[in-house]
Amino acid sequence: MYNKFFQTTEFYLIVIISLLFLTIGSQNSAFFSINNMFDLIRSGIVPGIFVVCALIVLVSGGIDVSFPAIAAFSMFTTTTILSEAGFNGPIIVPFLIGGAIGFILGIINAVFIALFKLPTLIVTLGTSSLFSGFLLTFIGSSQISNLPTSMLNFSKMQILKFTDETGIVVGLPISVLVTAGIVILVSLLLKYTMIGRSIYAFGGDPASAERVGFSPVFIQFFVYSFVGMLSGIAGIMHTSMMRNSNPVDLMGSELLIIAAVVLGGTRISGGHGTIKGALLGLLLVITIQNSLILMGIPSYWQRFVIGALILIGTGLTAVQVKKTNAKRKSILT
Amino acid sequence: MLNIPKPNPGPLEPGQRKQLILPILNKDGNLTRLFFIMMFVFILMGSISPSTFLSLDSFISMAYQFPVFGILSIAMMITMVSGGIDLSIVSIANLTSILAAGIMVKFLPPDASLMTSILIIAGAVACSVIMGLLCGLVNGIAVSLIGIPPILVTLGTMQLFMGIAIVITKGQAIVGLPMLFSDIGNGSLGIIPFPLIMFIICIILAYILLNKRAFGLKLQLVGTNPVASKYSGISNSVVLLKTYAFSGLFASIAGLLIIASTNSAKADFGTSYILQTILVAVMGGVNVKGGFGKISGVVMAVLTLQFLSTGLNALHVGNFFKDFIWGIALLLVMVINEVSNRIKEKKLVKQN
Amino acid sequence: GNNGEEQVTGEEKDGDGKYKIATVVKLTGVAWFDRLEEGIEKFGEDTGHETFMQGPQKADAALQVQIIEDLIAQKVDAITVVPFSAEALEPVLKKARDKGIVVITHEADGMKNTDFNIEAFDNYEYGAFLMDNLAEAMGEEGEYMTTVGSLTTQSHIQWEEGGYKRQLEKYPNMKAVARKLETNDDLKTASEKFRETIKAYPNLKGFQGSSGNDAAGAALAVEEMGLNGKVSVVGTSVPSVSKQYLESGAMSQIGFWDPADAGYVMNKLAEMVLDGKKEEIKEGADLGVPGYENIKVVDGKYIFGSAWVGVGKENASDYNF
Amino acid sequence: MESPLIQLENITKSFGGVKALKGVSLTIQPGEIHCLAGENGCGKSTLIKVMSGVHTPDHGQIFINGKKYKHLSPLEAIKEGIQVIYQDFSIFPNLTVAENIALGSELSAKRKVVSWPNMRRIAKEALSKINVDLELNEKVENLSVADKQLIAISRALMQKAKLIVMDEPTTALTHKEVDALFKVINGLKQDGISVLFVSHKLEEIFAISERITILRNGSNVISEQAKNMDTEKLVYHMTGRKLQDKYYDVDVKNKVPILRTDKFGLDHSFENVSIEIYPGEIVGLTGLLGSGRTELAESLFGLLPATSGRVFINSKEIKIDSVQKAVKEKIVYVPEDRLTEGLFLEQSIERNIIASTVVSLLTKLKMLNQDKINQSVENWIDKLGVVTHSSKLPVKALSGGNQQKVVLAKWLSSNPNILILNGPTVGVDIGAKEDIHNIIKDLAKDGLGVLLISDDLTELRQNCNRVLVMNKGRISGEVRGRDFNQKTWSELQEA
Ligand SMILES: Nc1ncnc2c1ncn2[C@@H]1O[C@H](COP(=O)(O)OP(=O)(O)OP(=O)(O)O)[C@@H](O)[C@H]1O
Ligand SMILES: Nc1ncnc2c1ncn2[C@@H]1O[C@H](COP(=O)(O)OP(=O)(O)OP(=O)(O)O)[C@@H](O)[C@H]1O
Ligand SMILES: [Mg+2]
Ligand SMILES: [Mg+2]
Repeated sequence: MYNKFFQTTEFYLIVIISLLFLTIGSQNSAFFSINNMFDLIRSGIVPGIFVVCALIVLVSGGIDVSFPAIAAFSMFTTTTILSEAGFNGPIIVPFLIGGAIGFILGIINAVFIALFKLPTLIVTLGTSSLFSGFLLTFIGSSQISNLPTSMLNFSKMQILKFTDETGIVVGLPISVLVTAGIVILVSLLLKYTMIGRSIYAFGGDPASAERVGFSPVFIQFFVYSFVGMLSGIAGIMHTSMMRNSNPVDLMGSELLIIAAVVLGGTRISGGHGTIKGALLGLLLVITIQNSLILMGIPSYWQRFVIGALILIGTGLTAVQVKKTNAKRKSILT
Repeated sequence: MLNIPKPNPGPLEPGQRKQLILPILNKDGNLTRLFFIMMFVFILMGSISPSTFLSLDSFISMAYQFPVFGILSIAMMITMVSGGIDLSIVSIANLTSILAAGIMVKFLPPDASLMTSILIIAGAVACSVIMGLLCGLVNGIAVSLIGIPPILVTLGTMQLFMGIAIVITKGQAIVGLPMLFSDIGNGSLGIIPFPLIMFIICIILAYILLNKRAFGLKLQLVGTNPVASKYSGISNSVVLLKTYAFSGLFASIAGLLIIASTNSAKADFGTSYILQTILVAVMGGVNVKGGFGKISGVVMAVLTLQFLSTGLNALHVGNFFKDFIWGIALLLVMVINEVSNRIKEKKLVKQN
Repeated sequence: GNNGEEQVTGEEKDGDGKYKIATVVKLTGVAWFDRLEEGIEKFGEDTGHETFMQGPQKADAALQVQIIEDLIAQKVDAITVVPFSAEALEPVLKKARDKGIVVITHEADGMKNTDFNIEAFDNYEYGAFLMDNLAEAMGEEGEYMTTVGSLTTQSHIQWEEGGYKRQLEKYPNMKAVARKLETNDDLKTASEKFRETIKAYPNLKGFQGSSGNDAAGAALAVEEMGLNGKVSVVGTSVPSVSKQYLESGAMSQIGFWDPADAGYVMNKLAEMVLDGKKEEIKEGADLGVPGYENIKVVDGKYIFGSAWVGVGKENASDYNF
Repeated sequence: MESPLIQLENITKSFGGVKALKGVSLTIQPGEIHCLAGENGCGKSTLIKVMSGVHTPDHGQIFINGKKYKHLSPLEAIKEGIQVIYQDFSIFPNLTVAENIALGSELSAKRKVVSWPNMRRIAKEALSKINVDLELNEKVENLSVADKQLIAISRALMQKAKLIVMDEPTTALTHKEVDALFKVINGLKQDGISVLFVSHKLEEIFAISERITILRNGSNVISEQAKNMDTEKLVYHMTGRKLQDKYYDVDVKNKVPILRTDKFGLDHSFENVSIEIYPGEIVGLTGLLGSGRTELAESLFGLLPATSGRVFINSKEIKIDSVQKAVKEKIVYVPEDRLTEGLFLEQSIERNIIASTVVSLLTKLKMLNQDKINQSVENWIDKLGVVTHSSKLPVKALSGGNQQKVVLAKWLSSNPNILILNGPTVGVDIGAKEDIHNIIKDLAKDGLGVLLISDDLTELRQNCNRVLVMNKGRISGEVRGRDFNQKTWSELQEA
């Protein structure tokens, strides 16, 4: 058990991340300030949920690029409805509506994937184009800034709040608890429930899963609707954190999120992947993105550096995975 | 060397005969369907706004539009046939176009004679094409030798190449290219615009590459079943290296068209093409799992999207509506193919 | 080429003397250009011409080229454009003018293939104007940062450089610690860039943003970090987005020009050219729209208004967009 | 007598062009140990997959406990108490041993949450039934083939079943393990549970079964009480021929070995393998699943470059570090798993045949030379007697035997010197099997060296002049082909 850990992708990621932390920290001590750590977490709140979504789908043997579209659709539609209705009820309502919308859009994905047995990548490519097209054509295209008060208050609530020596108020937005909740919930779901295990089984070997008595259709419907719901919730959190609902937000973040998850040791072939790893992968990506100024990298070079670091990160893990796959218990005795 | 008594095939029942030919029918069936969809879109758009859509001008205008993403789609297609994907094509196109434009602007004196300018332009073109190959090789190495999933590799290089382009240009466009070059780019043979000619050339190239060369065969075999290809003595890594190199090459050709048509080169031109090309390839019947893809299908898909886009522009509908329609079109094509194949197989079992 | 207008002048494409004027913008679905569309529609109503707006769903020059190609094919009488990347449009606009279509551009100073380019103002001067506001808010001293939507957006770069130049000339006690950070016109990114910069430079006192979401993003961070009054934020934005921050004091000034007016003026110019009133467009002319009553004309075709608006706490609620 | 537990009535099932079942019927009584026998590829596994709901038959009827099923689903089959140990194990490589064993029963127990301690308990109990002991938290992908098979067995035994189907459950097991399994089976009988047992090993069949049903070529041949059967009858019904032994002998005196290995080894897989193959020889190689035969073959073919020892080809030392190198030395390999390793199923017969020789079929302009291609393809389709209408058809439309001939054609067209065949006649009908054996012999007569890996006793005895037995990665014995039989095999195995 103990020495096994040293062969996991998680371990290699932790090594890579610590190295990165040390390099940045040595460049700029501010990096290790609580303030900065909190900011890293803050930037991870919404992506954190997306990472969970991408992980679930990848483990089930699929690949989903539609979650940002679903999130944008849910958040903007919800805020439109609510501001039309002059809503000023409790925060739970937008979350429920957003989640519900996401759930329905997820079902649409599931229909094409589970019933028509179409390749997941194509389906989600199609639906994300469809969803965002519909959103911006028929629902609305200009930002909404006068959010319901409950959402504004939600965005203003902070935990672990304190003022540091430079007079900056440091704190974590309350929404971090939602993400944390979802992460814990999904971890438990994946490890301790039958549906969770069946997702792994199905991802590992769909044919065998069916032979053992799992229902592929049910599993896929669950996966895509559940992921849709999570995306919807993520969308609502994004809007309220930004105090403004912009229908073109979030789009285009899908590939980087998937990259982060795969970085975290999740195999595109399905069946393998842990939340722990996925979050580490995300941490790596976010750290890279949010430390370029601290490292004093001029703005013109930043995109280049991001690209290079992604390649290095994925390269290192790929090589490591190759190694572990190569080693196998000996036939010789 | 062998002389074995050849067992006689024995009579086959008609049912079985059909069954044996079925797969072919299917493949073509999908293409035929795509053809009808293309025609449908064309006629639909034509009948909605005949005056604007069905005019020579609008055809010429289309002929200036689709070559660039058409060529990029070919680049995307061949990587998908190999079972991978290339998200970096647009970045490559821009990086190479910046290189070419840079060379022309730097080394071409305004008062240069026709001869010298042609030479320098040729040189610039050569450089950018070589650059395209190199960028592709970078992808190929990362995919085949290091073993990083293509989607991650090309996601990284997409950033990397664009990053380089930004560093070189400080983000600004390179302008002031020799008139000669953009004249070619916007010129036409008779009424056939130059970009369209380039597109046709690329189609022919790609067709030869895919269907007439040993490489093309190997590429499709590797895409179909990399294990079997390994057991057949095909060197998968060499094939993949070439595949991504060619993808880079086509991307750089698209890059040159971009310079010609915009008379400038910029780090972020055409970023919206990436998803479009995947859409085109998939719609054109390229198998995402790899192994299969017909140039004719891709061409039809390119035209279909162009008809849609131009037709919808003529209606002054918002561009978001296009995304919406494209999404629907894509899913529709897939569902129709799937369903009709299922029906065929059902029929078959009954016949037995 | 001038051969263009000769044919066009006075020519009426459709019998009733009404023109078909298309306006192409950088991007649809953002508050800014939605507002611009209002101006275009108003012009349509005032004059009865067929005016409409088109624009890509993603900020990408390639898509703009395609749209204009199609407009040429549709034989519109005039195209007014807000280019995403001016250079990229030169050839296609040349083609339009060769076909006798009138071309008016906006935010494309120095554009070659255009009948007139109209700027609400000189980009460098506008950047300087923002800097003056920032300096005032900062008490003319301290460290500040600047952002641009994307390093490839020329006008943002010009605003930033105009502001930077003004600071060097007039405000020696101010210092730019981080310049031209890319925000991709994204609120979250803008706010994260600000948070990171203030960690790298703890005595940061000012922020000058370019794209519509930069200032709002910074202000959001300022408010969350309880830095109201300690850090001053200025930038281009629309009141509807920035109101809450101007009122809370997280943002001290936003500058902008009313895109509706710009849209109206573009179409107006197109109409004048089509009516053959080209020569009336000269230094000091009045285009009958606030901010453009007394235009400056350079080299005969580059028009500048003085149409920027500064909005602060007090007058934030005067605007409904 | 009491009503049958399960009843299949003239089931037909075809895959593409392969008619796997042509109207097969099978009846199993409660508490009976029923044995299903037949040559490779006669349709046993397919029949099993039909009764477990994996395949829907094209025609025919399924009755379970008197209930008629039109579209039997795996879930329904399980609910009806049918448990299957699939030939391919059908286990989850990405899950732990405990989960693989317990998940199924937890599922049918309608558990919503899974308790890991509970699963480990179940798994431990299941494994102890066949007294084996495995690390329960190990991921199955890291286990040996034998262990994988044991897991598949204990998983099935875990469930409350009325019928347990065992599709070749002993291919990777040692005698000890097999005996343990038989004890369990007899125990099941006592509890009135039926067992359908599939095996190629005749003595196993006679040791355990009460009733024997024999398939040949996808059709019933006979269903008979075991006591009225003997080896001769059995073999006759399976093959359709009297067991008249014809052998293959060659004289290798004063010849140089065409291939010789010296202390050949590959980490974790095999070691110290020193063999030689003379021109004209057909050397058999057998052993349990997971004994390292395939690794040895794949090392000789450059797929898994050896980590120790040396290889001589015509007494010249060669370093085989890549497939390309092996092909250059005219060593070719027909892999074990036709469907995944041998063929490009969706691609045309033509493309499959020219896959490895395409470079020799080009025009001066380096374009594909369609004439040459057609010529070569037709030539080989002819020589090997591939039954097809057109070489443009996807190879998946062919029958198993013809598919195998295509794989052979792919390599023979590169006219090799050393031919390594891994289970060349698995899933091949008798006619085709005969053809393939003849082809191999003719090749050998032309001076090729052949290494023939197989589980098929008769195949080895009748076509090899020598047979090597491999065990746990070492050559554990050698015997003349004509002397190779069940007895010598197990002796050499344990040796
Ligand atoms: N999924 C499939 N696709 C195509 N052909 C198949 C498939 N499954 C089985 N076949 C073919 O059907 C025939 C019967 O196969 P099956 O596995 O039932 O034989 P078997 O009796 O189990 O052989 P063995 O003793 O080797 O297990 C073979 O020719 C095989 O190639
Ligand atoms: N110790 C092991 N751990 C994991 N996988 C193994 C192990 N041994 C064998 N395998 C896998 O199972 C397959 C069968 O094993 P191997 O090839 O050694 O058996 P074999 O002796 O060739 O018998 P057969 O040819 O019937 O499979 C191998 O191809 C290998 O992939
Ligand atoms: Mg079988
Ligand atoms: Mg094997």
